[in-house]
Amino acid sequence: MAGRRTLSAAPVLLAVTFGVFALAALSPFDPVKAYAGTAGLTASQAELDQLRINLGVDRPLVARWWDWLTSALTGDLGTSAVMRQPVADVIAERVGWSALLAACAFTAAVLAGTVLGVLAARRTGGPLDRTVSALAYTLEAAPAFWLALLAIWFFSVRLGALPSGGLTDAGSDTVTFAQVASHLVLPALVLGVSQLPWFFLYVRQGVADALAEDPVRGARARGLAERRVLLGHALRSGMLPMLTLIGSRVPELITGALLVETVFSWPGVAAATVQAATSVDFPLLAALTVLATGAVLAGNLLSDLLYGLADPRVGFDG
Amino acid sequence: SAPAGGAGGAAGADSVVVAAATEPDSLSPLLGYGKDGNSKIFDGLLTRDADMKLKPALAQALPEVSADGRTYSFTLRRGVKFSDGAPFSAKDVVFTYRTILAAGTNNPSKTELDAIETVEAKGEDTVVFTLKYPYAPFAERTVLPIAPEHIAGKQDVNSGDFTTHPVGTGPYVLTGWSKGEKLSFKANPHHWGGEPAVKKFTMAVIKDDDVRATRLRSGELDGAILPPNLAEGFAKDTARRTYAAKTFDYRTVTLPTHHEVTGDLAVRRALDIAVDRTAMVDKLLDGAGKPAFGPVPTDSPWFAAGTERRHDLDRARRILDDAGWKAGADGIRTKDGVRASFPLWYTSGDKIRQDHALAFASDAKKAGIEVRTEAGTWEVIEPRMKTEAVLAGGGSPADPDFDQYLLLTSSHGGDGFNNMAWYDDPAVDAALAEGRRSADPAVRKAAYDTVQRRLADNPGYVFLTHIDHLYVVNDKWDGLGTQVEPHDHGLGAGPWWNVETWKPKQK
Amino acid sequence: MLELKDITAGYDRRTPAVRGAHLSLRPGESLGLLGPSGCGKSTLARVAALLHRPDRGTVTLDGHAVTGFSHRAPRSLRTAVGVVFQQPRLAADPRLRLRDLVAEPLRATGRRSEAAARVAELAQRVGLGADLLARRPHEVSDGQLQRACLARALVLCPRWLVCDEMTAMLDASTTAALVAVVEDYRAETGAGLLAVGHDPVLLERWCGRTAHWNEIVKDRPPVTDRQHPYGGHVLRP
Amino acid sequence: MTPSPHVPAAAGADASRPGGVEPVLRVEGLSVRFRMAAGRYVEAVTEAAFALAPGESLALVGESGCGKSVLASALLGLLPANAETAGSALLADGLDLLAADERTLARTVRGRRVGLVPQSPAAHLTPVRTVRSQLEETVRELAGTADAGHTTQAGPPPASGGSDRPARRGRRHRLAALRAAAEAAAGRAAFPASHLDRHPHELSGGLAQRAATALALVGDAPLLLADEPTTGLDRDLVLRTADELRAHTRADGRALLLITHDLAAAERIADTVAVMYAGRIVEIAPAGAFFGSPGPRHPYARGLLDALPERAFIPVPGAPPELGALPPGCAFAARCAAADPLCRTRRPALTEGVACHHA
Amino acid sequence: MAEQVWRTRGGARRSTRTLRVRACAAVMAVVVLAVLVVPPLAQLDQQAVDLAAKLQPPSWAHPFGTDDVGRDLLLRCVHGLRVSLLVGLVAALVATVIGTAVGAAAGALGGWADRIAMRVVDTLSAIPHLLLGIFVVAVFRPGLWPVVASVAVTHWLSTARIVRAEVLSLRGRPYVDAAVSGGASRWRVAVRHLVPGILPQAGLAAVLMIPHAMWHESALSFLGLGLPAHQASLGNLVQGARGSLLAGHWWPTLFPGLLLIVPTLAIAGLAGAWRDRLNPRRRSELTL
Ligand SMILES: Nc1ncnc2c1ncn2[C@@H]1O[C@H](COP(=O)(O)OP(=O)(O)OP(=O)(O)O)[C@@H](O)[C@H]1O
Ligand SMILES: Nc1ncnc2c1ncn2[C@@H]1O[C@H](COP(=O)(O)OP(=O)(O)OP(=O)(O)O)[C@@H](O)[C@H]1O
Ligand SMILES: [Mg+2]
Ligand SMILES: [Mg+2]
Repeated sequence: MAGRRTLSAAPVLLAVTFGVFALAALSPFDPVKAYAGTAGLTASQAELDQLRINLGVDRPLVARWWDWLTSALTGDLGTSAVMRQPVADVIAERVGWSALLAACAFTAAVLAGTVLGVLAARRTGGPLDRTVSALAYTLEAAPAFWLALLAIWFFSVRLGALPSGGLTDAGSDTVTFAQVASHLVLPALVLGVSQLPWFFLYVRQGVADALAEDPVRGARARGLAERRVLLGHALRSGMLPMLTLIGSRVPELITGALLVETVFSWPGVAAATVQAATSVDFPLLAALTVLATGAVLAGNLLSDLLYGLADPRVGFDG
Repeated sequence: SAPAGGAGGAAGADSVVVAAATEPDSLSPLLGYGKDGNSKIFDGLLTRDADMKLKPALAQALPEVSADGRTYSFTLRRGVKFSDGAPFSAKDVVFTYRTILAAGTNNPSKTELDAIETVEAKGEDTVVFTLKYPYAPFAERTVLPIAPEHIAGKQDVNSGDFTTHPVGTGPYVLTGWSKGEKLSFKANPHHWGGEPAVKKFTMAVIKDDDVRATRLRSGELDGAILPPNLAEGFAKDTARRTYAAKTFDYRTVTLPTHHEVTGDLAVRRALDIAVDRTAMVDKLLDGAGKPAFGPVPTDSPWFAAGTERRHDLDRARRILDDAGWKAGADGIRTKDGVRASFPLWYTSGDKIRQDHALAFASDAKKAGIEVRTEAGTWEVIEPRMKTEAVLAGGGSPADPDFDQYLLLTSSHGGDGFNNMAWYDDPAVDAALAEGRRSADPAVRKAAYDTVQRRLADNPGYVFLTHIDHLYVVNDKWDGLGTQVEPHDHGLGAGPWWNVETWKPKQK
Repeated sequence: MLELKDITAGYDRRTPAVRGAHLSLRPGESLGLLGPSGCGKSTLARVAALLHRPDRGTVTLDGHAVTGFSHRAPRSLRTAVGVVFQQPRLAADPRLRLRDLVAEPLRATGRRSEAAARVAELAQRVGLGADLLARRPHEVSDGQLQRACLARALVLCPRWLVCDEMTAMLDASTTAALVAVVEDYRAETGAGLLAVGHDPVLLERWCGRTAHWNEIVKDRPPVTDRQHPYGGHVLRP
Repeated sequence: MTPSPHVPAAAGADASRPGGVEPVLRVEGLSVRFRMAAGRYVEAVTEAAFALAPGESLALVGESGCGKSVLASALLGLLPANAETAGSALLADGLDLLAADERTLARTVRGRRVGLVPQSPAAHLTPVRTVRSQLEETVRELAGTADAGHTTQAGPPPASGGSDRPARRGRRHRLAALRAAAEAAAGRAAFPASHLDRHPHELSGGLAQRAATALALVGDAPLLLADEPTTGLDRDLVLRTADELRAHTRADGRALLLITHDLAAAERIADTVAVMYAGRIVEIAPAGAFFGSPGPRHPYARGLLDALPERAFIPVPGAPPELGALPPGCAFAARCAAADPLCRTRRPALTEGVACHHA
Repeated sequence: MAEQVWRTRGGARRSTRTLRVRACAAVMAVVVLAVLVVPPLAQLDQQAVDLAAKLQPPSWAHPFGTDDVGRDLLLRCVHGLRVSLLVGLVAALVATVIGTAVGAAAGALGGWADRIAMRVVDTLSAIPHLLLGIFVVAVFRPGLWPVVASVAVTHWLSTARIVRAEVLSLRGRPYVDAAVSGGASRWRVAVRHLVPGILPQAGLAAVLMIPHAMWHESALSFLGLGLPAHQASLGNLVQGARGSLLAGHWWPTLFPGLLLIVPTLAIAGLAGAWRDRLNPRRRSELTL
């Protein structure tokens, strides 16, 4: 299955990159305006037209896409107009930091969601369940922005315990492990917490449903300890939707990362996505989308594989 | 209620960490970085002092201007070196200006150098600019930073490494730029003006106002720009000082002459006095600003005294009544079947403009004119600017010509974002031409006075406020102050415009 | 005619559960199929009910060869065979009330209007009270559920019936009662019956004709009786 | 039908055993009802009473839907939340199964002191795990009892020692022992080792049945509730399972409550037979007497035996009453040839092992 | 006969459950009533700026206080709730219906249909949501319906995947065979036997989507793609109040925030009760 899926990634990538070019071309944003920034407000029309030619955005959509594609295949990803830098450099500098943040946050969300979900499902309607469920819906209603502010206020201002932004202390130039680790905590926490509700509620739902089924009755009758019944039986059959979520929440993770990276001045690639999108920076946008596509496809493949392992009744193909 | 130790700062007194809301797109002067001076990494031929007076920098002295006002000669300072050790010379100046003007260079502010016809080096240390037409404020443009030809000349201007790893003659050297996070500088020990006392300077990039305020409070930052309501929170903090920079940064409502309501002179005059500018300054800006009656702020020497307009709702109503605008059942006036109603656009995501637009609409309603606020991106607004009102902003302190010429001359009507209202007044056109041609300060002053008076009688725009920029900085250094700031305030604005001359406070 | 010829079927190709089975049944005829547990009876029953595609061999139903069906046999043929599955707990949709469970095939084939009357009639036949009809599968006993499953199998008046250990979880009296229901139905409609089971006495009495697994599976060594009264428990090739 | 051998010592049916050993289970007045919508009740079990002596096997027979499985579930506290119970079910040490809290039941009773072979075994296995993993898990969980008869368990690995090698070896050893124990348990129920790595949905009906039996036998509980343990099995396997259960019961004075419709199996195993009808125990008799002569005394029980294919193969006429609306008199009256007005108005009590006005 | 003492297991929660469901229903009723009745009745202008009454704490004249340009927050909250509920409910509904339909179809049909549907889902989820949102809004024009469309278009994807995976697991169950044998078409199998099985999962996604859509709307309007920022919607109100909160004014945040959360919790409570009823076992355990 993995092999076939890798093959089918090619048409998806083609479609996605073309889609991005097309959407960007149709979007109301003007790359020239974005490039010029405030200076554009005083520039003359002739000036802007010249800029349009220089940036190459006057050419037809398909031609631009084709050029991008052919040169990307030879390893040249083009130059980012907003970053004034080769796209390859932009990505090389940033993607690692984003991956680190997203991976930490995601792992935390999945683990915490599972643990809390099982605990809540154990006694649905109990105090723990009520509290955490209400919290989960509240979190889903609270933009990551608010969470970030709250976290900064509490952990940095109130407790003074954690740095509130950046990759390292603002005044320090060297990137050390300890520095990055302590700066990672808050953004990862906020991003993780913002992803938590889905995992928590799906695990809760799945486990609670499984607890009412015959297999759990059977497991209980055998004299298994409550913990085993919960983890080995109820969770094992109730976590299937959650496994799907692992793949399908990747786009949301990216969207969340985008906000969190901005608030915490985290020099990752997600923050560049908004900029690339609103300023219609074709090469950067396309490259970022390819990255995102990779992440999404990998996530979905992973969750399909996990699902297939977790539920032998499912015959996935393709 | 700042916690103890909040003003601790990031490190000792020779290190400064400040936060800005925006980040330069590029650090290459060739693409527009630092064009208004104070670029830290670079120097211009000239620079400005605290009073916005020009003074020599890479040039030895102010330029010699020919009698016809079309030739400017600069003699360069000797012995200046770029931070990589290479000497600075006239060819770098020529390279910089020529590259900017080249068609292939993606520098969106080329227009500002439109007057230049040629720029030539005369020997090692003289540069001569020849202009297409006499242009009095030209010297103000030469604060533009000079790039090294031996580095920038070898690369692609638009995307070369130089755009992110610049080398200049300035007081600081860039040590790191982590986009979206921060820019770090260290003092340039070989700077021609002497080595700065602040050895390390970091500019953190924090887009969100609230986050900036919170991080300032947490003690990670030494200073930050803040909106008035957040700066207020630091007012009682003894370890920090708030600096309010005077600005030319105005907010105005364009009244397009091509709209059937705003094109009516009576409506324009009524609106101009129906708005309560003082209330806006007090409430929207928490007092950090001044009422605006034109692009020139009331405390500028260029301001034409006596052009202030009082808030006078009754008179506004009378003007409308006299002009035949009669109030209807819902309180909105009509004239010849035309309802006194027009849309007002502001750029989405900009809270200050949003508030100004709402306040303007509410004032207008009291006079019987309905203003429908709408939000959009510039892309949405631009095609509508000819007939629909926009809440615009601008302001450039160096010379009155910078703002007013593009904003008010009829020939720029509809040219990009210049003269959005298609303002067309022959007297103003003539005065503006005079102002940029003449080198005589008295003549220029008279010309700009004329412009401001005409604006009072025939308002094409309703100027609302000039906005002070507020900065909160740890009180650890001497030598802080602010310049008069433009609308677009980047790295070079704020109390740290002259961080190179700061000295740690003696305890 | 229901004819299975040389059927090889299973769940993975290397070790089929059924190998080379032959079986034929004329209309009105009944056959009891006996065989050790796990030998493949249910699999064969599923093949006969056109629910499982054999890897090899042909199924002929009323003259239609239905081997070539790509995914699923055509509806008219599927509904010609009524099936009672071995495990009623798994074969009943947990969300349907017994009433709907029985009526479902009628609704699925667009005979919604007859549903109420037909369900009432069948419930009466298999002995399900109104109270039970309103419950869901987990609220009734296994035996009661099996009665509902029998009613469901009969509801479309199939020409063929496949009963896979229909009476395994029923007491003697209910067994006798349900067998009588099936036999009455067969007497009315002349349907053919394939009954799978373990109880030779019962099958003998029910069907008259019984076949042992060994007799219908031709191409492998006959299942020898186990070395010990109950020694090797499952028959593997 | 061949008469089956009996162990005379265990063939006592009365709950009151003078001076005898404490019964393994003593059930008194056990009733279960389900609360349904609109405040109605389904009375699944009514005032069941019986006792199980050590070494005794009691076969509970009765028409489908008469409450046998519900009775078993009630003893293990596995009823759904809308069920209500009354009466008592005391284990030998006096623990009341009906009153015990979930914690006690889960930690000390289920699997350990009372085992259950559920009806519909395939539905009671966790679908996403292999039979082996569920079996090994059960063995591990109930290790204390499971190891008794089987392989030795590796002692705790030496705590000291610089490298983790001994620890790892110990673990491997333990895993091997676990595997062996699981396979042995499977063997007891004739579950083929080759099918251990299958998932429940890949099992035939009979295989699933054997898996469930294997799982229930792991704990070697003093009381085993076997709900139809022989469905889906061929004759050989029925006999084998019956013998295994009987041996299991006889050894160490365990007790067996066998719920079955398979009268042949019941005859082979049981010392006592209890007949249930519409939620009540209507007859309780020694197996020899029940299956041989004089035969059953309750008309329903007689009808049940007559319905066997070996005999008349005629069902008891009529349909069982709905448990939601039981008649005031004898529940069987409507189907009984000998019923008279008394039967319809007064409910016969269970006296001398039978609840019938005419017996 | 001795008085019988009936014992139950875990039935004690019944009464508080009903209470909770009733409370949730009551909250929703009040909210819906407020949203439907108040704006047309109160002919007040929610945009009326009164700079003199800037940032006043809650009082009788302004029960929720005023915002930083002196607009009455109660009025704005009610208007905002109206907009946000509309966006949240409609977007969640549309996204869930599309997601369920596509997921169920892909899972039930399998084969090429499944593969193609899933690659389409992959493609759409890989394109940045923002860009898709921008596109939808651009094709129409900033306004309420484009926002709803843009949220719905970008949010059905995970529902589709969840539903498909569940369907794949369900379609191998023996009762599906039984249905097939009873003459059910694929469509009928999907609608009658598979979809009811995945409704709880889909319903959960729908509930989670409601608050998410509400603030997604405000993110779009921040970029100039949604409703104009001065137009009241709960998201806009909460976003706009951030600065005031740091400056010590709690009311502009608190009230819209509560209005965002309380209805969400009420809907979640009702949906939870509904999901319990979907599960046949829990349903009979909870017979009211
Ligand atoms: N959850 C429930 N809710 C309502 N009634 C139930 C429930 N479970 C069982 N019943 C009813 O209780 C009665 C007894 O059921 P039980 O499962 O004990 O029957 P049984 O004797 O085991 O029958 P079988 O031989 O068919 O397994 C049946 O009439 C059944 O309909
Ligand atoms: N879904 C499945 N996947 C894989 N193997 C299966 C599946 N279903 C059944 N089997 C295996 O196929 C073989 C035959 O099973 P089948 O159910 O046909 O037996 P059976 O004769 O009906 O047995 P029983 O009498 O025990 O019901 C068994 O070994 C069983 O484990
Ligand atoms: Mg079978
Ligand atoms: Mg039963």
